[in-house]
Amino acid sequence: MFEAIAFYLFATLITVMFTITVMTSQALYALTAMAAGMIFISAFFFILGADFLGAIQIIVYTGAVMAIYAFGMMFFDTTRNVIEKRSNPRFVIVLGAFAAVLVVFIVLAPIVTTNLEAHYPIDLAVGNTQAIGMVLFTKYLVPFELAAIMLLVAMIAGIVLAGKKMDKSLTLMAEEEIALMHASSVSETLEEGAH
Amino acid sequence: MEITLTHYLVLSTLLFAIGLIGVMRRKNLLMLFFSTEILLNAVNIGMAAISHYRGDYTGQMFAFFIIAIAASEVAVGLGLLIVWYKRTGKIDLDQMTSMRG
Amino acid sequence: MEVYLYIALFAPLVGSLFAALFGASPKTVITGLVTSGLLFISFVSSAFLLSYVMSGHTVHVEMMTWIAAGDLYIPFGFVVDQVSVTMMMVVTIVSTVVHIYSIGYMDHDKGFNRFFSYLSAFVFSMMILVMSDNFLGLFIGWEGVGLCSWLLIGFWYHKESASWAANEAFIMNRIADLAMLIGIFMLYWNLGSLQYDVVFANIGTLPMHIITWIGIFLFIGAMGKSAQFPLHTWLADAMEGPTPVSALIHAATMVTAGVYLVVRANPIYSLIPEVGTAIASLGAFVAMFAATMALVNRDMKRIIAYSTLSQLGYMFVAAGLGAYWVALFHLMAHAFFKALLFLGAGNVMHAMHDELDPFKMGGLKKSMKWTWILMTLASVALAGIYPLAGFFSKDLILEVAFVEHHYVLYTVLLLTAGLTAFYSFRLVALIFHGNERHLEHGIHPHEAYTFVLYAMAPLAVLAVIAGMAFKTPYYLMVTHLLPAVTYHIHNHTTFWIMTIGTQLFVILAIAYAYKKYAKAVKVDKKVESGFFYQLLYNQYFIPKIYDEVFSKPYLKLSKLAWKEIDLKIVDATVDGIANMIYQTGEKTHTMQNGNLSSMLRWMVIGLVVLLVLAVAFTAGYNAVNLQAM
Amino acid sequence: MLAPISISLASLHVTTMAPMLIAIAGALAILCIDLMKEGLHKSLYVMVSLLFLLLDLGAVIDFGNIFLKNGSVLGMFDMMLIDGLSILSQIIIVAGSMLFIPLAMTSKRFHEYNYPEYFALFLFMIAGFQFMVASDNLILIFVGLETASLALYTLIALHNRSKSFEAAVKYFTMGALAAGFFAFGSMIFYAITGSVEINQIALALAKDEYVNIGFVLIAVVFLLAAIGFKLSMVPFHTWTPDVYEGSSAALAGYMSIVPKVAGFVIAMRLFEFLVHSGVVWLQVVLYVAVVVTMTASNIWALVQNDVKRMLAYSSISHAGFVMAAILIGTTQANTALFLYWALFSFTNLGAFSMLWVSRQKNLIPGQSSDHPYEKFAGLVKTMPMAAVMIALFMLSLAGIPPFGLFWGKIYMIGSAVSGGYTVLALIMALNSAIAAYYYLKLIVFMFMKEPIAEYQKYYLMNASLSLKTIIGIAAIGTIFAVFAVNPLLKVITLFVYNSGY
Amino acid sequence: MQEHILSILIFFPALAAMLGFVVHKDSARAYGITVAAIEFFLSLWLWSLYDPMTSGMQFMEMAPLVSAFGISYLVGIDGISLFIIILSAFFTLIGIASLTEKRRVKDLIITLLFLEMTMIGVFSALDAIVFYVFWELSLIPMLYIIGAWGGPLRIYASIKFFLYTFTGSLIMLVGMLFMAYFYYQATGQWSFSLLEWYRLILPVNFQMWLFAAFFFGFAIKVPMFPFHTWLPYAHGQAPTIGSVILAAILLKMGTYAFVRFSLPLFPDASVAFMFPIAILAIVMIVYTAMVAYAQEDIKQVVAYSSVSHMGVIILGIFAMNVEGITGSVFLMIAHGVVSGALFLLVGVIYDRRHTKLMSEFGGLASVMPRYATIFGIMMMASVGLPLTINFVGEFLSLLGFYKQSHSYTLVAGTAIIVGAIYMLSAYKKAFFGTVTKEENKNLKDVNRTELLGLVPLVIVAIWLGVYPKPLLVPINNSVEAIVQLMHDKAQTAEAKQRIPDLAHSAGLNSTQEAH
Repeated sequence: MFEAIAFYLFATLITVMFTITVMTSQALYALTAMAAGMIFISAFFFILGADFLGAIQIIVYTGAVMAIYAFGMMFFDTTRNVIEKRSNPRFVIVLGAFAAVLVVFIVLAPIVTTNLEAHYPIDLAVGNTQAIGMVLFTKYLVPFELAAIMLLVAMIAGIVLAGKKMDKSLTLMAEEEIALMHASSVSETLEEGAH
Repeated sequence: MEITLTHYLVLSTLLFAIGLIGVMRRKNLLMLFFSTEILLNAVNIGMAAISHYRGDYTGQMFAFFIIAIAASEVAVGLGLLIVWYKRTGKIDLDQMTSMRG
Repeated sequence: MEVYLYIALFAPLVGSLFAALFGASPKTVITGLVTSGLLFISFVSSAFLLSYVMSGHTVHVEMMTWIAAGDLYIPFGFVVDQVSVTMMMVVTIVSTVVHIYSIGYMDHDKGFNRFFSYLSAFVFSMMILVMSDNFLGLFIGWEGVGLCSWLLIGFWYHKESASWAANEAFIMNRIADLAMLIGIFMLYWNLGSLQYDVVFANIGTLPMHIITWIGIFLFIGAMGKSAQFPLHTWLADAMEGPTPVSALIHAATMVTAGVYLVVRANPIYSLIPEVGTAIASLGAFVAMFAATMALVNRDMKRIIAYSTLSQLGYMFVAAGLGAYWVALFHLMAHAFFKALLFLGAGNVMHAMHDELDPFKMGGLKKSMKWTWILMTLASVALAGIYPLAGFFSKDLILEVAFVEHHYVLYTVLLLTAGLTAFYSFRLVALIFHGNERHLEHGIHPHEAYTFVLYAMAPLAVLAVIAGMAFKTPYYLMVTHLLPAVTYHIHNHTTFWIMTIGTQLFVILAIAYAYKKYAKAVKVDKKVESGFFYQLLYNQYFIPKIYDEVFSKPYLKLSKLAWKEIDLKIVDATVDGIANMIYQTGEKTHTMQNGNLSSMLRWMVIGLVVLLVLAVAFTAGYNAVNLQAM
Repeated sequence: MLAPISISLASLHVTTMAPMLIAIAGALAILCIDLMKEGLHKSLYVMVSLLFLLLDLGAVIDFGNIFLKNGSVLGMFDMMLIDGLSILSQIIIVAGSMLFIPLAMTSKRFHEYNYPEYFALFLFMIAGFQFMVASDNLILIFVGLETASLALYTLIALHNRSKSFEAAVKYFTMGALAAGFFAFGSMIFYAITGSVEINQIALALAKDEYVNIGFVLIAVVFLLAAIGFKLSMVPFHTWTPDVYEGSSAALAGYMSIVPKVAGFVIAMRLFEFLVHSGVVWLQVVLYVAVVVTMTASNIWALVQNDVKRMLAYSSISHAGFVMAAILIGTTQANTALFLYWALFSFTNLGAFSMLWVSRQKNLIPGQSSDHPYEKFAGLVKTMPMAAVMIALFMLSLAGIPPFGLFWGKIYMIGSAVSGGYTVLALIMALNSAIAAYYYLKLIVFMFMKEPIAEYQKYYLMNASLSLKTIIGIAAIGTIFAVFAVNPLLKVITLFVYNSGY
Repeated sequence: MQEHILSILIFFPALAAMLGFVVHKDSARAYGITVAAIEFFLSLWLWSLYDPMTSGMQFMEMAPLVSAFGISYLVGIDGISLFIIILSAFFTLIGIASLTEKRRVKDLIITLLFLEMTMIGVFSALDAIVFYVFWELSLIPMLYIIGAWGGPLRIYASIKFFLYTFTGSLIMLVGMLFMAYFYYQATGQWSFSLLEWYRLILPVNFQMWLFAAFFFGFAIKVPMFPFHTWLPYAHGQAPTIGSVILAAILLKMGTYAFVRFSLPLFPDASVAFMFPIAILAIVMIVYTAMVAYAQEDIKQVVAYSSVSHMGVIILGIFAMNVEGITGSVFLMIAHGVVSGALFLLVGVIYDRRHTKLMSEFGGLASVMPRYATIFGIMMMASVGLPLTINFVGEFLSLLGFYKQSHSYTLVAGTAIIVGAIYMLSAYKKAFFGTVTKEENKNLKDVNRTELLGLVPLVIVAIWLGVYPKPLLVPINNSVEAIVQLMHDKAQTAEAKQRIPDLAHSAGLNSTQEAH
């Protein structure tokens, strides 16, 4: 009984929060609504017994991702309300709703399946985090390492793209200007070296 | 009454649909990235629910990696946005149509 | 004997090539002399062959294979038998005379050498036509003479009418050649070969309807070449060419090729008598038809051309009725005196500075005494007065018609004989008797060169003696090959009444012609504007009908075909398809408008479309399963 | 407490990851070099990455021999699957990259090449693609896909031109949406089969005799959308022309080859077992998708007046052409796919590098885009050699006989015919007729029009020795393909057949 | 050396063209002539080595190309392809010898030599794909010739020519792949070699589809009636040398392919399609003759006349008997010689007056007598006068088809009439009448280089008209082999009856050998 209430409570909360993020014209409201939504999702994880995942959700998603978005918002000074010229808005909503209805129509049917044995059975004796650790570092070791590489790639991309070096584009400058620029920069380093 | 896997799948589909509407509706790129976040979160819920009802950790693993992917995506996305913002001063979608036809 | 055959055949070709060498350069008499000499050599060797063939032998030689594909085997084979040797004699005699004549006639013409080269080429193709031993060899000659007649009619190509007439002649002949070709195809596919001996040997084995069709097709081919009724208009226009050409080609040799074909293919036609009678009746009709047109014509050469047409009608009547040797005999005789008549007319034309209308000249008897004698001699022979050749050949045809109980044909031929006499002497009377109308136009006639007159002499002699002298030896020789049928009326009295009757009728016609035209002649408008006069003068309006019904619509249709069908329909469809593809590109191209949100929308639309398909499929699938359970 | 796990290292076949690790090690090496010494010339980084790629290729070829001896190898807790498909695609990926990287040695200086990070990201991207193709597990495929894509977005953006940013942002956003679809699709599969390994999924579905067909179709729809985006299938192709025009010509050429071959391998792994087990729906949808992609992109290419955009549409059309192999599903079709792609990579890379050679930094007045047709007008008069080269690549793309792509085309149409898809074969043939028009248009401009003065000095501006060698290699690959076709065919058939396709 | 003569013949011009890049611009034409002359003598040597009595393939060469897919470089010639190869070599020599083009002569020579390679390649290829490769390759040089040296509308004409034929050949390619697949199903391994395909007997309905597929490719190339609209544009815009080669050789690829592919591979379908194609052929003959009659431009008259002649060739091919097919093969060569000469002649007057409108000429016979005579001879040959080359071909083709149907041949026979009409009226407009235009007054007559091209053609036109035996015997023997093959392969009764069985009529046949 408990569980049903919790489910419906959180479900409605999440849907409302996300609709706000999507519908509002205020950037700030969108951000905060989404953060709240994230928190309720982590609540779901706890309900479903995926404690480690819930924690990760809070730390990574709400913590890191939302923080970056906040910085982004400040940087793009979109604090004032975002005016957007909508082209045929109703079509978009109708299309989204129609897609939802279609998928729900299929998903409603109960899944009839015989093979129920789980490859990595959850046994409640062992703590969720420990079990996840076990599975993560045996079966899913390769994706884990690759995820690390991916994060490294993302980091490099972030740094390189946002870096100051991108301001003067060599692609657009003619050859002479580049040569000129290099000559001046070499002299600067010399001066620094000299001081 | 008893919450079954279908409930969660329906919820996940709904959230996915909201995310889709967001993606299609938004003209501001930042807001658009929010919607992509919603998409991935919707899938996370579904994954967690299936792993719970199936009693199998793979779902949680998938959710875990999706979070990792979402994080790196945000990084690259914002990086691109910053460069675009420095270059044009606006992050509105409709300015970005120099290439067409 | 083979060497003579080759000399007879290739002498004209050598002459033509020799003259062609000088084609572009101005007049050099040598070409005329050399070609005439070579033709004379060809005549001499033909005479040798004649003597050899008189004794019943034939010369058959095969030079080399021409076409050999599948079961078809056609050699360049030549045969000299009784029929071909007569034709060779006729051709060589007349062409030698005409060559010598044209040295005189063409001496002021810039294209002198070119003329002789074409003329000798013509004789060469005529020799091939006559001497070849298979139908396709005949066809080579057939088209060869067609080509040379095109060259010669259009000799003075700067004249629009000449080049038009040349084209008309060639195309008209080609129409008939198609029928001939179809006949040849039928022969090949039914008998397996085109050699004369093979064909005539087992023509009988074929079913009757095939033989009739072969006969008809071959006759249509002959009709085209001999300008019989539907395909006759080109002969009148062919008079645009120089007169020696008309004399040689359009009187003596080419036009008779049709008769030669029917005579050569006599085994075929003897099997199908009803086709024969059809040919005969057509011949008779053409005889009458041409004679009527000649009555009123005001162009000297056209009158003679119509008379040739009429005499050809006579020959076809004879051939149609099965009297092949009579047809050939008349062909020979006619060739001599008709060529003579034409050459005479040539002399008059030269004297009158190319003036052709007899009404604009007269009383030339005084200044051109010899030409007058020769032309009168020819006209008398043509009319068929007793001692001369005409009587023996033309009246014989009348007898044939009488004996074969074709009384209708007989009466028509009798009437035509009268008309022939009338118009030929109308011509002679107008030109040589009566007052000298040409003086008003300031023309002073003079007689032709003497050697030209000497050249015409042999024809005159032949025109006289051909009838009596040649008849029996010719009959004995030719019946080796052709069916030997003699025609004589049994009871004596009708024979005499008939011959005397025709003679009297003809003399009466001559007298009436003299009476009407010998004295001063006045052109009374009333007669000329009469319906019959106009009808005859415009050749029954047939050329106009052909022009309106065939050539103009054909041109209009081709313009339509090109402009409308080719450009507008066929071409347009092709470009239309290409353009349609390009246009679809242009229109659907706007989907790519570069706006990111529209791109995203397209992705979601794609997704939704697939979802709709999936849901529809599953719904259908489940429904089917429910029933199945 | 869980029982400690003792697994012998040998059984893990760690070596299966060798090629990818070499690439990653290369990337890290480049980063460290940059760390130690700033401002080194790009040629160093090009050569270093070339060396590492060479090692990588050697490792992959070594795995090829192992595979031929004892079949596909499952490594790292059955996560890595090294079978015929993965080896072939890895060879194409690494070889393609080796052909691409020297194109960085341009005579003119471009922004992205004075970043060592560019080459590091490049190698990471290659590792990402290799992981993508070398695994049977949807999670690893997804992570590999994302790593590679993120690196690719940055490579595009580093060209530092407003068009490049626009292209990168568009590619990124649509990529994010496609990632969403991929995740959702794999979630549905996980829901009905309880596993994310493709062969497990196949087994589970077979055991259930596709009873919950609805779920299967939904999962297929979402995955088709995701992979369709990667292969630029028609409704999901809208990014391709803008991204190709935005990025540098060399990278555009690279993008038309390597990501697509990875996409094809995933598509083959995912959809072939469904097509074989008779999911008629998928056959119909794929049939329509193939026909629409081919014809629509051909028709749009007709109306282009920029050569680069035309080549973008033509690569969509070629991708559509090759997608038919998945639909047909026979071994011959799959072999045709790889043969076609090997030949296509030579020709397309050659064509794009010819554009790269004629890259001009600033447009002359009145020039509508980077490479308008007018730029190549009358080229035979000014630079006959360049004109012959471009004509050679254009003719090969159009499928004119002796050149490379013709053999790929006939083998592909042949497999369509043998697979019983006669109408499809006809449509494929007619499409190359439509395609011939716009390839011909460029040849006509080059050979039959008068040269326009202003463009003349821009031609071969960007040419340098290494660029010319790459074009030379591509040209040799296109001209003498006829001799390579037979051995290639034998090897590919062997690989594809042994890996059960 | 002898067994590789075909490969030498094919690849020698290509190699020479490659080396041609080095030759200096001014002496390019001389280089072209020497290479073409060597090639021509090689082809004559080939003719001398060829043994006319055997009917099978000679000088066969086989080298595996893509053995996994059954494609091999298989070349060989028999009576049918021998003479067209010699004609190609002959016409390239004649073309280059009488070249009066001034602009970019070196590129033109190189393209022509490449074109020669493709032409000889097409006629000697026995492997379907190798045939297709050369078939496609021949389009590129011709595209470049029409496109670069052509008239005002050259680009439209060249693109239309290229795309039209390319689409047709693609459909043919699908047909070939189908054929290979049936062969694979029947025998278990892939092969594109034509001789293997000859042994394959297909069910009739497959034959129908394949025949249709091949028909598209060939019909566009011939060009047959509905697909002929590219020809007037191509000829209208092509330079003289382009028109000559296009008319003389490239059009023959279509008809040659009918004899080499459609007939022996699908005998029943060919018989079934015989009458519809005969109707198309008759339309080709009569309709294009009428269109030719309505033309104002003399080059278009000759262009449409070649479509009309191709109609007769198609009729001969579908006569399905030895006479008909031999006639059509001979007519291919005859038409090559005649139309090639006519286009050269049109080129002569075009070089002088730079216009092709007949209204511009008039009375040329008096101004240029030698030109008028040569044009007259060639015109008479084109109209099919006996003792000229065309007559032998036309006569045999019509004779052959007469066996299949009398009425069709009667209508088709009008070819000789309508042919005469448009040809003679064109000749009259151009040559007869008085010289009205001022420019025509002092036109120079045919000069030496032009004669160098024309005189050999006139000699050949008359020599082969009088003595066609050296050509007819080899063609006849090879055609007999094909007809016998068709008869044995035929399944339907109608096909058995229409295609004559030469075996039992050997009696009649042997007599012919005796001569």
